[in-house]
Amino acid sequence: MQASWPILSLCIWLPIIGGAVVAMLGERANTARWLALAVSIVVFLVSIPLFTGYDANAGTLQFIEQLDWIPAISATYHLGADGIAIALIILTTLTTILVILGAWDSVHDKVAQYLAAFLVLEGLMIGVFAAMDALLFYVFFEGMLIPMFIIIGIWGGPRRVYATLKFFLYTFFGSIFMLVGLIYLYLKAGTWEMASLAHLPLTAHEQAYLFFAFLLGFAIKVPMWPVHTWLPDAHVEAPTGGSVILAAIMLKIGGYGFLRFSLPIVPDACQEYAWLIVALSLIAIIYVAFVALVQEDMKKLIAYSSVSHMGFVTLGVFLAATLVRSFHNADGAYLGVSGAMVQMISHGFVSGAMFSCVGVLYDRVHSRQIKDYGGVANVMPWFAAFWVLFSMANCGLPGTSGFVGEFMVILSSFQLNPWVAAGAALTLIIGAAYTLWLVKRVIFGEVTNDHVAHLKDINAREALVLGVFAAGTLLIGVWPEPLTHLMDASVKHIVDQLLVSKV
Amino acid sequence: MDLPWTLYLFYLFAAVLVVSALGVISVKNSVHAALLLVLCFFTTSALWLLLQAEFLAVALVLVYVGAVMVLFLFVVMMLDIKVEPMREGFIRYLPVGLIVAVVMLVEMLGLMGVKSMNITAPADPAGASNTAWLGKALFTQFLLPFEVAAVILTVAVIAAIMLTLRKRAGTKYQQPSWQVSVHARDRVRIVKMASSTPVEVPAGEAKP
Amino acid sequence: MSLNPTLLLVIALAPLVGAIIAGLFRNQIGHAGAHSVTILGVGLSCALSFYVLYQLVWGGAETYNENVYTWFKVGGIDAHVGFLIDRLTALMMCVVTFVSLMVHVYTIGYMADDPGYQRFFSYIALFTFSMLMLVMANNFLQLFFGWEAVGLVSYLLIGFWFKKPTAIFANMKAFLVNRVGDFGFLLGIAGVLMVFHTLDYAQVFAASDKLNGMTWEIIGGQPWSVATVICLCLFVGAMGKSAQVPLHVWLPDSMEGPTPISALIHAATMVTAGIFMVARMSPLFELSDTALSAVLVIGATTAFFTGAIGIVQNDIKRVVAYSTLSQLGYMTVALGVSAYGAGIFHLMTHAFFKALLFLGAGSVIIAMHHEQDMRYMGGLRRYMPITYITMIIGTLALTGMPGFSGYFSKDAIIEAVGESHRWGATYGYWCVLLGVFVTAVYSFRLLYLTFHGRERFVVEHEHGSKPKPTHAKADAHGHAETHHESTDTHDDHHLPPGHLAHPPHESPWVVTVPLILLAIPSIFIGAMTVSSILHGDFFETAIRTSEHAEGAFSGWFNAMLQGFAQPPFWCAFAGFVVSTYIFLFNPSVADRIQKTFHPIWTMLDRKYWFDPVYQAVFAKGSLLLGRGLWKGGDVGVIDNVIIDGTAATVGRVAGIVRWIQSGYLYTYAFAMILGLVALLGGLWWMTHI
Amino acid sequence: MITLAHYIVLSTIVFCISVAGIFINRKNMIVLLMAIELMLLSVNMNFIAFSRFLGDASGQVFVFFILTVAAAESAIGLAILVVLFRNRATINVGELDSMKG
Amino acid sequence: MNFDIHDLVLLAPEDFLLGAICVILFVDLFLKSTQRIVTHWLSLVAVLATMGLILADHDPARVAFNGAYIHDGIAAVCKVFILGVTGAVFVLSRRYLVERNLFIGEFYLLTLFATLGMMLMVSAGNLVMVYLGLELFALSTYALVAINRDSSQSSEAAMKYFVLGALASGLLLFGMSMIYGATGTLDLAKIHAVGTFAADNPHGLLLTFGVVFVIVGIGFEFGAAPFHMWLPDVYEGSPTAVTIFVGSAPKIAGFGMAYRLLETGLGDLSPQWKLMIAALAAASLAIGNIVAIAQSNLKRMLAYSTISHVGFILLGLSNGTPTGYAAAMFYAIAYAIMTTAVFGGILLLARAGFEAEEIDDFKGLNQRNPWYAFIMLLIMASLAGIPPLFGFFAKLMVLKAAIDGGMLWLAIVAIVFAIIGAFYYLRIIKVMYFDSPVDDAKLALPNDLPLRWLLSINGAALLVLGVLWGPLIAWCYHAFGLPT
Repeated sequence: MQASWPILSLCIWLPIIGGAVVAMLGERANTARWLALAVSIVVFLVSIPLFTGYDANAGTLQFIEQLDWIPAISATYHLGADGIAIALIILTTLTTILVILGAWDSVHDKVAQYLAAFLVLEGLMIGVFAAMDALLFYVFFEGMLIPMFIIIGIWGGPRRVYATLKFFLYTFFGSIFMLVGLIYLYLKAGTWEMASLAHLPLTAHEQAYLFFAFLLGFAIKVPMWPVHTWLPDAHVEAPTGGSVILAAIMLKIGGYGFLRFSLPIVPDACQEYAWLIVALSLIAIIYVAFVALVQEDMKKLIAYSSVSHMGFVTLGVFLAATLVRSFHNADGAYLGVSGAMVQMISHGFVSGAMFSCVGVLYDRVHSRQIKDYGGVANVMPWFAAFWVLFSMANCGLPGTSGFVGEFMVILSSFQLNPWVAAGAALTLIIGAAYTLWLVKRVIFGEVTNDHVAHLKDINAREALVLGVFAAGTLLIGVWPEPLTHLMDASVKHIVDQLLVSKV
Repeated sequence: MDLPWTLYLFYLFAAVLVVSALGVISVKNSVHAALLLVLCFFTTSALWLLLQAEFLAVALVLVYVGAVMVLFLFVVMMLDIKVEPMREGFIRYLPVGLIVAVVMLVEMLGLMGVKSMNITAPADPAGASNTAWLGKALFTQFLLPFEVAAVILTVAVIAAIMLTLRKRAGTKYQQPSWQVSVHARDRVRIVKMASSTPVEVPAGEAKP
Repeated sequence: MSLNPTLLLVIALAPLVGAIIAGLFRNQIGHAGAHSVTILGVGLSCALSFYVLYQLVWGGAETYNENVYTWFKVGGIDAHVGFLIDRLTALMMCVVTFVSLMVHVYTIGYMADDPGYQRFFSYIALFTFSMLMLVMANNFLQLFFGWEAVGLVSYLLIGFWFKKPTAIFANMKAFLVNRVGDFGFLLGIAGVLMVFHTLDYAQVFAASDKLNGMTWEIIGGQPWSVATVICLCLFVGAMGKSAQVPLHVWLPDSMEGPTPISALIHAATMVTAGIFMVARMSPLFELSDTALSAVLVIGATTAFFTGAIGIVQNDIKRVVAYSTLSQLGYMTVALGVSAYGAGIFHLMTHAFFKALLFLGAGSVIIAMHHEQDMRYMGGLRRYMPITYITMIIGTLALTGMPGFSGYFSKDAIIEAVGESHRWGATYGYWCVLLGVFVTAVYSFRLLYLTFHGRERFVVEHEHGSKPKPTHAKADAHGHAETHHESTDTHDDHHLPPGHLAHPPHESPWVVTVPLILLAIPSIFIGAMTVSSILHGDFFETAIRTSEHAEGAFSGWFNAMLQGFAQPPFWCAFAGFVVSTYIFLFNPSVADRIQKTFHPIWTMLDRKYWFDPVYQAVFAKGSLLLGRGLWKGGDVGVIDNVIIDGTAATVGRVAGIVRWIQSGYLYTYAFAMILGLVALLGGLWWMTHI
Repeated sequence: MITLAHYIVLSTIVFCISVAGIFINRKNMIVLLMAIELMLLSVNMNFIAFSRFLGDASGQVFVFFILTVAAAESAIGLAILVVLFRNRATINVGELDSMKG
Repeated sequence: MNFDIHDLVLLAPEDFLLGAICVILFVDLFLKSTQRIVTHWLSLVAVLATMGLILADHDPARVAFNGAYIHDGIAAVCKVFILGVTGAVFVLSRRYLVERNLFIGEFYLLTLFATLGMMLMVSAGNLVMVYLGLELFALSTYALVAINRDSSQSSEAAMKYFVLGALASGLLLFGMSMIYGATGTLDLAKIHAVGTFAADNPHGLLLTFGVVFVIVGIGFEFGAAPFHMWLPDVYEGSPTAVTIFVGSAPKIAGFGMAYRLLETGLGDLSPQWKLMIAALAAASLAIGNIVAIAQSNLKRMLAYSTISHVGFILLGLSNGTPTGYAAAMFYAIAYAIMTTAVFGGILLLARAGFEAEEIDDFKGLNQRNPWYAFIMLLIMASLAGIPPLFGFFAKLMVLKAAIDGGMLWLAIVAIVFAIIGAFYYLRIIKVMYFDSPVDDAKLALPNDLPLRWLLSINGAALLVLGVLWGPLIAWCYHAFGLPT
C-alpha cells in the first residue's frame, strides 16, 4: 500500500499550487506553457500508482487520508478512492495534459492565466472524485465553477458572457439545493462522512426530498433533459480546452455524484423515482439526439450529442435501482452501473477528442459553422481520419469505446423493459445520423471554399493530442476488461448498498 | 391622592395634546408647527405632573422648551424657509397614509391589552422627593449609562461643530492654539525708562 | 485433434496487419507495397482458411470453440472475444477470403494510380478482417462487432470517392439503414442475454429449450413468445445487413462505390452476413414459427419485387445490384422454410457468380470509360471477349441453368419452399418461381444490351491530340483521374453521354484473371458440393433444423437432368425467350411495352417509391422534428420561457422594487411603518386567530 | 380615576400621530424633526406612566436619558439640516431624491 | 448597588478607548493640517491596543455596573472584530480622505466614538445601555455620513439616515417601554427571568407586543427589509471611507445588539420572535438580491447585497439556539471582513476626482492589474458564497442553523435568492475579467503600500479562512459555550 505517500492529496494540491505559480508568471508565456505541461505530466505520473496500486478485487476505498478539518461541525479532510474514482482521476490527469498541449499555439492571450485556470481546475476535479467527506466534496464540486467561469468568459467566443453566466448560474442553482440536502443529512447524522451517511436510516419522505435535492444538483451537471440547455451554449462559447474539460470531466461529476450520493444514501427513493430518471434519460437520448441533428454549429452539435450520450449514464445508474430492488436482478444492475461508468470514461475520450478536433479546425478557419466547411478530407487527410474515427466512436461503433458503455446499458435496460432498451437503442440510428451527417458535410465532398483549400494538415503536436485520445478510444473499445475490472468490485459495492432499505 | 378633578384635568390636557400634535404635523407654517410643539410639551409636562414625575416635568420644559425648541425656531428663522404649497402627492396619498396610521393604532391598542391596564397608581414610592428618588437610581444603578450619556453629548458637540463651523475667507476669528501658545515676549515689550532723567536720551535707543 | 488457435488468430489478424500497414504507412510503402502487403495478408488468410476447412471436413478436426480474451466481466456476466470454428464458419471463411483475394487482385488493375490506392487496399483488407471476425465469432458480442465493423468499412468504401456527392450520400444512407437493422439486432442480443445470462453461442444454443413456452408481456398485457420476439429482433438486423425489404434501399445506392467493393462487399460477402447470422441462430429460430414465417414472407417479397425492378434499370451495376437483392431474398426464403443449408449453399454459389458478374460489369465500365448506362453500350462482345464469356457464365449461373452452380442452390430453395407448410409458404413459392422468370429477363437483358446489338456509343476521334493509349494501365489511369475531378461519372472529359474518347478495349490481366478464376467455381462449385452440403450432413451441429423433409438424392448429374423438367427451369426459359425477343431481336417492343404498361413501368422505375417516401418521412421528418424540438422545446420553452423568462421576471420585479425605493423620505418611512404594521398584524394573527 | 390605560392610550395616539407625521409630511424637514420629538415624547410618557404605576424608578431614569439623547440628537439633526440647506438651498422633503432605486 | 472599582477594570478596553479618544481629541487640536497623520497613527494604535486589551483579558463571564455591562466571550469576539475592522478602515481610507480634503481629526474621533458605542452595545446589560450604545454609535455615524459637508449627496444621505434612524430608535424605545411595562425592569437578565409568561398572559402579550417594536429597531440597525430603505442611499451618498465603516463593523454590533435583546432579554419568547425574524430574513433576501441586480453603481449594489447578507445573519438568528447565534455571529464577522475588503477595492481605485464607484469603472482590471483583479475575484466569489471561500462557510453555517431550527422553507428561500445574488457578483467578475478597459488612466493604482498590503492580505484571507476556518468557528462556538 502507498499509505505512506498521500497520493490523492498530491494529485489535488500539486496542480493547484502549480497553477498558482504558473499564474504568477504573467507575460512569460513560454515558460508558463512548459511549466504547466511539466506540472500536468507530473500529476499524471503521480496518479499512475493509483491504478497500479489499487486492489481492484477488494473494491474498497483505498489510499485513504483523514485529517480533522473543522471539528466544530465534524467535517474532516477525508480522501479516498475506489475503482470508480480512480478511473475518473486518471481520466482527469490525462485529459489535462492533452488540454495543455492543445492550447500550446491556439491561445495567445493571457496564456499563464489560461493554463493556471486549467491546473487549478484539475486539482479541484480530482478533489471531487477523491473526497469522502460530503462537505469537502461540495467544496470541490462548487469550487470548480469559478475557474470554468473564467475560462469560458475570458477566452470564449462572442456570446461568452451569456454562456458563462448561464453555465454558472445553472450549475449553482442545482448544487445549492444539494447543499441543503447535505446539511440536512449532516444534522441528522452528525457527520459528513459519506460512508456513514449511507448507513443513516431515513424515512421515505426524507429520502424523497433528498433524492430531488441530489437530483437537481447532479442532473444539471450531467446534464439531463430538461436542464441541459446551458451545455450547448457553454460548449459553443468555451475555448477548445474548456470544452474538452467540460465534456470530458465535468459532466462526469454529475454521474459520479449519482453513484456516490443518490444510490447509497437514498436507495428507497431511487427505487421509487427510478422511472422518472429513466424517462428523462430516454428523453435526453432521443429528443436531444433529434435536436443535435439540426444543429448548424459543430460544437453545438457535439454538445447536444454529449447530452444524449450522458443520458446513458443516468439511465444505467438508475436502471440499477429498479433492477436490483424490484426485479432482484443484481447482475443486470451491475451491468447497468458498469455500463454507465464505462460510458462516462469513454465519453471523456470521445467528446474530448471531438472538441479537440473542432478546435483544430477553429484554430485554422475561426469558424465553427458547418456551412463554412466541406471537403476537409481533401486537404487534411490525417485529420479526416481522426475525425472519422472519433465520429464512429461517437455513434457507438463496436471496437471503439463509445460502444462498450452503450452496449452494456442497453443490455441492462432490456432487462428492465424491452421498450426502454428500444428507446435507448434508437441512439444507434439517430446518433449515427447526426454524426455521419456532420462528417459528410465537413469532411467529405468537394473543397467548398478558399479557407478550406488552404488548410494545413495537423502538426505533430495536434497529432499527439488526437493520437492519445484515439488510443484511449480504441483501447477501451477493444479491451474494456481492465477498466471494468478496476471498477467492478466498487460498482458491486454501490449496487449492494441499494439492496438495503433504509426506511 | 387622586381627586376627581385630576381626571378632568387629564382629559383636558390630553385633548390639547392630541389636537396640538395633529397641528404640528399638519400646519403649513414651520414656525406655527414649532409653537404648537411647544404647546405639546407644556401639556405633556402638565400630564407628567399628574403622574408625580415632577423632576422630569420640569426638565422637559427646561430642556425642550427652553433649549431644543429655541434651537428649532432659530434654525427655522435662519434658514428662511418659504411656506410652500402642499404637493399634489400629499392629497393623493393622504387617505392611504391615514388608513395605515389608523390600522396601526388599532393594532397597537388591540395588542397591548389596554383592558388589563385598568389599574390605578399605587402610592408614590418616591415619597416626598421625586428628584431624590430619581437621582439615587441615576447615580447608583445607572452610573455607567450616565457616563455614556455624557459621551453622547460630547459627540453631539463635536459633530455639530464639525458640520456647521465654517471658515469663511475674510472672516476674522480667534485661533485658540495661537492664543494659548503665545509668549509674553511677543506681546509685551518692557521698556526701561529712566524715571527721573528725561533729558538727553535719544529717541532711537528705546527701540531695539 | 483440434485446430491450432494460433492459426485461427493468424487468419483473422493477417488482413488486419495488412490493413494497418497499408493505412498508416501509405506514404512510405507506395502502391506496390500496399497491394503486396494486403494481398499477402489476405492470401495467407485464404490459404489457411482452406486448410482449416480441409481439417474440419476431411482432417477430422473437431469444432473449435475457445475464447481468446475476456472483453469484460461484470457481475455474473462476462463477454469474450473468441472463435467458434465449425464447418459453417470454415465454409464462410473460405468464401470470404477467396472472393476477397480475387477482388484484391482485380483492384490492382481497377484502381491503378488512384490517389487513394493504398487507402483502398487498407480498407478492403480491413473489411476482410471484419468479416472474418463476424463469421468466426463464438458469441453475440463479437458477432456484433464484426457486423458493425463490416458496416463501417462498407461506409468508408461506398464513400471512397468522397468528392462525389452521390457517393457520400449513399454511404451515409447505407450506414443509417444498416443501423436500423442493428437497432433490432442489438435488442435481440439484449433479449438473449436476459434469457440466457450469457452471450456465448454454445451456451445459448445448449439452453435454447429454455425459450419454449416462455412469454413476455410487451404490449398491453398480451403474452408474447420470447422466442418470437428475440428472433424477430435478430432478423431485423439481418434485414438491414442483407437488404431485405423494406430495408433494402441502401444496396442499389451503394453502387456509388468502386466496383471491386460492390463485388466483394455488396454482393458476395457482407450482405450475406444476415443470412449467415440467421443460419447460425437456427437453434433459436427453430423455436418460433412466427418468426420464420416473417422471414419467409419478407424474403419472398424481396426476391420477386426487387428483381422486377432490375428489368427497367439502365445502369449496369444497378441491374446487378437488384439482382443481388433478389438473390438475397432467395436465401432468406430458404431460411424462412428452415432450409438453412440451402440458404448457405446459395450464399456460397451466389458469392462466386455474383462477384463474377460485378467484376465483369466493372470490366465493362473500365472499357466504357466509366460509362455505366447500358443504353450507350451494345456490341461490346467484339471488344472484350473474355469479359463477355465470363459474363455469360455468370448469367447462366444466376438464372439457374441446370448444371451451373446457381441451379443447384436455387432449385433447392424453390423445392424447399414448395414443400414447406409454414404460413406464407404458398406466397413464397409463387414469388420465388416468378422471381426465376424475372431473373432471366433482366439477366439476359443486361447481356444483350451490353454485348450484343448495335454500338450505341460514339468514339470521339478528335481527342486524338492526346496519344491514343494502348497500354491498359495508362488507360486505367485516365479513368481513375476522372473520378476525382468530375462529379459526373457518366462522361469522360465532359463528353456528352455515349461519347467515348477512346474505343473500348479488353481489360488488363489483373482484371481478367480474377474473372476467370471466379468463373470456374461459378460453373462447378454447385455440382461439386451439392451432395455434401445439401443432402449430406455437412454442417453437423452448426445448423439445427426441426424438419428434415429429405427426398432421395441421386447425385448431382441426375439432379441436373431432373432440373430440366422442373417449373423453375421453364420459368427461366420463358424469361430467356422473352428477353431475347424484346432486347435482342425487336427492341422497339420494349418501348411499346413501356407505353402500354406505363403505370407498372413507372412503379418499377421509381422502385415502388421507397426512396422518396423514406426521404420525406424519415429524413425530412427527422429534420423537422429536430428543428421543432430545438427551436420549440429547447430554445422556445426551456431557454426563452423558463431560463430567460425567469431572469426577465427577476428583472421586472427588480424594476418594481426600485420604483418603490423612490428616494423620498416619506416612502422610506412609510415602508418601515408598513413593515411594523405587517409584523403587528402577524402577531395579531398568531394570538387572536 | 386615571388608570394606566389612560396614559398608555394617550401616548399611543400621540405616537401614531407622530409616525403619521413622518410619512404623511410632504413639506419640509423641520417638521419631520418635530414629529420625531413628538414620538419621543409619547415614549417618555409611556415610561413615566409605567414607572409610576409599577412604582419603579428606572423608567423615569430612562426618560432622563432619552431627554438627554434627544437633545443631542436634535443638535446633530439640525446641524445636518443646516448642511443640507447650504448644499441644496432647500429642505423640502419632496426634493430630496437625488439617490433612489 | 454600589460602585465597585473592579467594574472599571472589567471595562478596561472601553476605558482605554475613551481615554485614547480624549487624548486624540486634544492632540488633534494642536496639530497643523499637515501633521494629521499623527492622529491617524494614534487612532490606529488606540484601536489595536484596545483590541489587545480584549484579547489579553481572560476574565470569566460576569456582569458589572449593576448589570448594565456584560462581560462575556460573545462580547469579546464581537468587539475584537469590530475593532479589527475599524483599524482596517483607518488604513484603507487614509489616502482617500487625504485626496478629498477630508483628512480631519473629526473623522477619526467620530469613528472611534461610534466604535465605542458599538462596543457598549454588544456588552449592554440593560435596555438603557442598549439604547445609549446604539445612539452613541448612531449619532457619530450620522455626522460621519455628512462629513463631506460640500457634497449634496452626503448631506442628503445623512438627513435620510438621521430621520429614519430617529424614527427607528423611537420605535425601539416604544418597544422598550412596553417591555418595561410588562416586566417592570430594564435589566435584560431580569426581563429574561420575568419574561417566562405564556403567550395568553396579558403581560406576556404586552411583552410580545414590545418585542415587535424591538425587532423593528434591530431590523433598522441591520438594514433588514422592509427597514432597509436608508441603506442604499447612505452607502451611495457617503464618502467611500465612511461607507466602508458603516457597511462593515455595525453588522457585528447589530448582531451583538440583537443577541442581547432577543436572547439575553427575551430568549424565552423565541417562539414568538423567531417567525418575525424569519419574515424579515426572507424579505431581506428577496429584496436585497433582486434589486441589486438592477444597479449600476457599485456602492449601491453592495448596499443591496448587504441587505441580502443581513437576511443570512437573521437566518442564523431565527434558529434561536446557541448554535444559531454562533452561526449568525460567524456570518456577521465574515460579512464584515468581506465588506471591508470589497470597499477596500473601491478605495484602491478611487483617486481625487474619481470615485471608482460605478461598476463599469472596473472594466478590464485584469488586463491592467491581474493581482488586484484576482483579489476582487476572491472577494466577489466569497460574497456570492462559492466555496472554498470564506463566505461560503458562513452561509453554510447559517443555513445549517436555519434547517436545524426547522426553517427549511427559509433555507430554501435563502438559497434561491442566493442564486439570483450570485448573478450580480459575477457581473463584477465579468466586468473585471471579460471586458476591455475603457480608460486606462482610471485603472492606475496609487502607491499606497499599507492600503495595497492590507487589501491583499484581506483578500487572501478570504481564501485562507475558507480552507482553515476551523479556529474561527471554534472561537465563536466557544463564546457560546458550545462544544468544538
